[in-house]
Amino acid sequence: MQRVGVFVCWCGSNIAGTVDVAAVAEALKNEPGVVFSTDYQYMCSQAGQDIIKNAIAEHNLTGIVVCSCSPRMHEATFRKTAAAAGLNPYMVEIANIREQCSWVHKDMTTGTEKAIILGKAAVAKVNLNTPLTPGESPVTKRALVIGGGIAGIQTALDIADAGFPVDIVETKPTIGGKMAQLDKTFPTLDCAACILTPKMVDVAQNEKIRIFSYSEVEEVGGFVGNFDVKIKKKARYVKEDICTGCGACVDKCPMKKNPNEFNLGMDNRPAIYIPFAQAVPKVATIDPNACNMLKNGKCGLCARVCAAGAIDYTQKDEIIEEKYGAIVVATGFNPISMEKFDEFAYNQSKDVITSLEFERLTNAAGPTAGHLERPSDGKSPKTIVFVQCVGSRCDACSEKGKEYCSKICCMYTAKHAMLTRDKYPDTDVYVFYIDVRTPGKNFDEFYRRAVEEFGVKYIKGMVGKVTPEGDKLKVQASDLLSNKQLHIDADLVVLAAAIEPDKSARPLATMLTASMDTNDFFTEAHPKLRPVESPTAGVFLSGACQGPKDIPETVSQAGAAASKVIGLLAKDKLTGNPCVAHSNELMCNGCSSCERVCPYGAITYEDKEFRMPNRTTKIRRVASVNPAVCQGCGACTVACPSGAMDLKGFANSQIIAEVDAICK
Amino acid sequence: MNKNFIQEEILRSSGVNPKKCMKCGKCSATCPAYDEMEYHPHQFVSMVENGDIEPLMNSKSLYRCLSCFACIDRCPRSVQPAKLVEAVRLAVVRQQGKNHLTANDIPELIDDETPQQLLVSAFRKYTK
Amino acid sequence: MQKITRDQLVEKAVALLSDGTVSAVLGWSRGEFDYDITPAVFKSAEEVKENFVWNDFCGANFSKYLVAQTGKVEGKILVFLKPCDTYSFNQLLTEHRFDREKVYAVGIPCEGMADIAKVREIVGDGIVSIEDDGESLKVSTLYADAPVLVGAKDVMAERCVNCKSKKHVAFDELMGEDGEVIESARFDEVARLEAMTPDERFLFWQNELSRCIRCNACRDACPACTCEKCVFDNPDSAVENKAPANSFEEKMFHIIRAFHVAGRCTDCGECSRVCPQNIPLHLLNRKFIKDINEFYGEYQAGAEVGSRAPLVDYTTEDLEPGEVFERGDQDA
Amino acid sequence: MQVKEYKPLIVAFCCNWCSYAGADLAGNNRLNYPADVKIIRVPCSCRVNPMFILRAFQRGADGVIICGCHPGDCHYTSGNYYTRRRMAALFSMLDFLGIEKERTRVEWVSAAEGAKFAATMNEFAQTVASLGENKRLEDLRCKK
Repeated sequence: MQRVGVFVCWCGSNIAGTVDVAAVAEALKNEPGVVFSTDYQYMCSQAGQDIIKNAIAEHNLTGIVVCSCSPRMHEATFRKTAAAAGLNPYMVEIANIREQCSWVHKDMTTGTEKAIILGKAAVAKVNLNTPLTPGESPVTKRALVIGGGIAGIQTALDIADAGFPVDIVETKPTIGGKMAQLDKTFPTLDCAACILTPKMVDVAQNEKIRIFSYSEVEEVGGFVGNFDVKIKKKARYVKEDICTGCGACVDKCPMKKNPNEFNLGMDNRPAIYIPFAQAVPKVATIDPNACNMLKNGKCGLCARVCAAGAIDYTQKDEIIEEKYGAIVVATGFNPISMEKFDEFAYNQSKDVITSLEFERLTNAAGPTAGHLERPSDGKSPKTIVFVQCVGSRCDACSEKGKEYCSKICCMYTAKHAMLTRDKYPDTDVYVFYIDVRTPGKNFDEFYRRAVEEFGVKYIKGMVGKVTPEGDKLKVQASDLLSNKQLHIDADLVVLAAAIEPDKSARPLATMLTASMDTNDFFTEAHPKLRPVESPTAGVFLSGACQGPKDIPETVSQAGAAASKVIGLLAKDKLTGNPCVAHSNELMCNGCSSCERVCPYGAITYEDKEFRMPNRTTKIRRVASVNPAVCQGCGACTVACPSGAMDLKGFANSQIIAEVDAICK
Repeated sequence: MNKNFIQEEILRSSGVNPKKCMKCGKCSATCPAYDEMEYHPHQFVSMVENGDIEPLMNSKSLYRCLSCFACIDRCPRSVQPAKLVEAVRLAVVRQQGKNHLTANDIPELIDDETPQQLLVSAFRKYTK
Repeated sequence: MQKITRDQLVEKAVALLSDGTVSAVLGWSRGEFDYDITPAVFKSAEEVKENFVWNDFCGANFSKYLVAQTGKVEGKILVFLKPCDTYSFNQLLTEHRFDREKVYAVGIPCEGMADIAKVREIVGDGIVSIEDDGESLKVSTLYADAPVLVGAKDVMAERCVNCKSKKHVAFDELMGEDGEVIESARFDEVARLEAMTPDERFLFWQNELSRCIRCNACRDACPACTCEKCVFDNPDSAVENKAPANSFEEKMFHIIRAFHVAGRCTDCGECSRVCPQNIPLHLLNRKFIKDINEFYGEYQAGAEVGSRAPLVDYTTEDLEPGEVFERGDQDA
Repeated sequence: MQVKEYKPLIVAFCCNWCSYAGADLAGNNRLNYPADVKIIRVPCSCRVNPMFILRAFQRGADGVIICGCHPGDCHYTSGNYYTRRRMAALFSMLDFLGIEKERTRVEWVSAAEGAKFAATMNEFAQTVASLGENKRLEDLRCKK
């Protein structure tokens, strides 16, 4: 028989406001096994934990029940408390009387009654708990970073700096991501390339870091500390190790008219290309959809001009298999499509552009060499209208846009407006805003400068319609503060498009078994306390894949993710979750039902000799579970007809005891 | 009739939740009849939200709205200002306390081209 | 009325025993009466010649006995399998329940077995002997002056009337001709029940299941119920119960039993054959089979070795549990 | 004499990763649902053995609901797919035995769907309450 201690938490008034905590403690005193029962204001506080520790020692408790907040909140805390007092941490059960009782019920009587029942269920369960010891598994001391933008770069550099090897997988031919496309960065107006490209070079030169560019993650198996990953290295038809990046092939390629992805299709590139001058790796890539040699077998010019002999038209996709201890997701974001926003005439006029396109237009390495020219006719615009919140902050049922604030638009729009006024003072710049959100160091000051020093016209209101007329764009908008409808003849309209997670994120999340929210952003293990970890052990989040972020935030999250990875890789062994399945050999039929439902391949079979009546023996096939691989879902326990397979910590008898306690 | 009652009635008959409005003014920006209106679409929303309905009911703005539904189409928050305008119009009609039309008035008003659907909806709208 | 005769089977068994192919024979022997035939293991030709029985009451499915017997016998064991038994045989192989190498399986044709309950309905109680004269059974009772002739077709067991297959899906040797899989009307009764109102169904099952005496015969005869230890016998399972205490527990027992064999049940009908209370237990299994066929595509357990049972499988497009009933509504 | 108001007893099995978190979120957002709903935490909806469900009914539960991650979002990748098949088969069987089909339900509730959790529980509790006491599956010894 267990000696159970019950600890009822008030959680200030959070619980005590709706639940008569003293009555709960009193009622549970009479439950089987309970030898001690008390209540306290804050069980999770040091003083509260001391009450638990003392009671364990004083009453020789073998199991404890804490009636408090959700186990998702403080189960780990109380397990540690128990361990500190010499009690096996798995002898702790939590009755969730806050989130699932006091917070959802208003009436004291009902709340108290339910809390007592939940407490009884937890007592019934803890009576059947057994001490559990976690298994151990080795850690592969290598990290994988998926995505080679500033988030991935920073994470990789930080991990490598601690001495662990890192691989970066990037789908594009070069690392650098969105930041490489930017011109200047707010609020300091550093040139993006000036601060990013040295980091890219660091990555290339760091011997701990391998870059798999033009590659994708194909398959992920294994578990924390021991991921098995298959990476598909797409054929770039250029031998990466031989190509010197001289660019002779790029100059000679006759297939010149292909939209240049790096400049968002605002100019063209040849079939063989290097995305930009500072690309890492600086290696040419052949676009198989554009190359005449690959399509029709005619041409071969690049192979002839390549002095290094790096061109290889026969190259095939290659699968690389590697083991990793930790995986960092840094898949980043993209602006949403403007297809559905007819009112802004994005599809009708070349002079309606997104902010990222504007970024390329003003970038010295961009299609116009940094001269602000209209895409339609190359004239310099005299009136520019910036529209904020295009597709952000939409209603949940809106099919056009996103419900969330994209976070970066206010600041980059201020930056664009300011830089335009700075370089072209004769230009009229209007910014239509709903709210200007500038929480960040020096952010509001920056915005105020745009208005006060640079004379950007900020207008509270939204643009309703943009109509191309002749070479002008008729912009119809409202000015809410002066209660007027405005009609502006603009030369250029710049839309601050909402951002969304990269399309590759969803399939990747499935491979990683990492969870996502409805917007396809990766969810963090805890929104406040574990913001850079995915709930899936060993998977970490860096940058905009977790939510909209600017560069400073991305870099700090990248560093945080790296430090979490380092913390993991620094361990030689991982202690696993002891709540794993195990098979009772005496009852196992060896029927393979469990093996078929196991998502992790944790179950294997062996022939074992069993003693039978009359001194005979019998060899039977029985299941055995690898506790390091088992994640404890319990699918096998239901597939098992004989009930030989059970789950530690959530045993059949424990759950049935809970059912019985609740239904009593 | 008390003010709250009218407000509730308008919210109910329009099915609009003005609290969803984030005051971006895109409805007014998009409105082709803006200059004709005393109260603009975004004001409609905020005035209904505040229960400030009396001035709306007395305003000519009501009948300047073309019901083109551009504001409904473009509202990022799915607030549907035009439906509010419609609901205020209806409130005015109902407050007049009598039927706007009787069945006998109809024959001389219609021509052969009038779709039946229009008659039915007019009846719904203009009778108690 | 069986096409194959006892003499042929005995001859085969004796031959295989004598040439050392097998060291034991799993066969039928006479019980208390002519109609309660008992499975038996024969170790010698003499035993076979003396005690081996083959008649219309040899319904027992021997595949399950292989689980225990293959471990007890040196060398191979001969088993006679009727077509429906071969499905259970395969299913047990799928589940690695016995060593195929230790079995010599002889497929034998089956013309359908008799149901003693149906015989009793005609002749009444007190049956002392039953003789098979080809087309009919000659039944002598304590109370009748002369034996009564009963048409073999008239007393055929339900599972044989609705026979699903005359084809053997597993054997080492086949005696007589192999048949075909039959488009049977075996789901008609399930469909009839489905068409009832829930109240009617509840009454039907209340009436049937309340007769259960928890003798566990269904479980003990079932070739899918081969667990080393049944959950209902296991005190650690928390659902242990050996005797029906009230109307719920037998329901729980039968639902769980049917669920445990769902997707694995070959519909051999042994549960209903052995039930002393004549509860149509096979209907529960057939309900699962019918549902699984309709929800996830046709599946016959035991049709091939190694197939993946539907309940340990999935597709991402499966119907939702709530849609199960919408489908029913559309049918109605 | 005061007539005792009939309160249904509902057992909700919630998977740890999505639905239990969804229930927590409902709590965080103070979304009310009847206290008749008692939640049992399981690692995954696929841990729910039909025996648990029948046991609950036996002991006097009036409704049993199983909540898991949305198909495709299972923390264990495929657990809820098995749940879906098992429960489809089991619920159909219970219906076949004449047990009110409204007493059992599977609902997918993500960690972000606190509102859906509360709404589901409100609606399910109401449905079960309208059926009245569970007479068809209960063990009469266990009823007070």
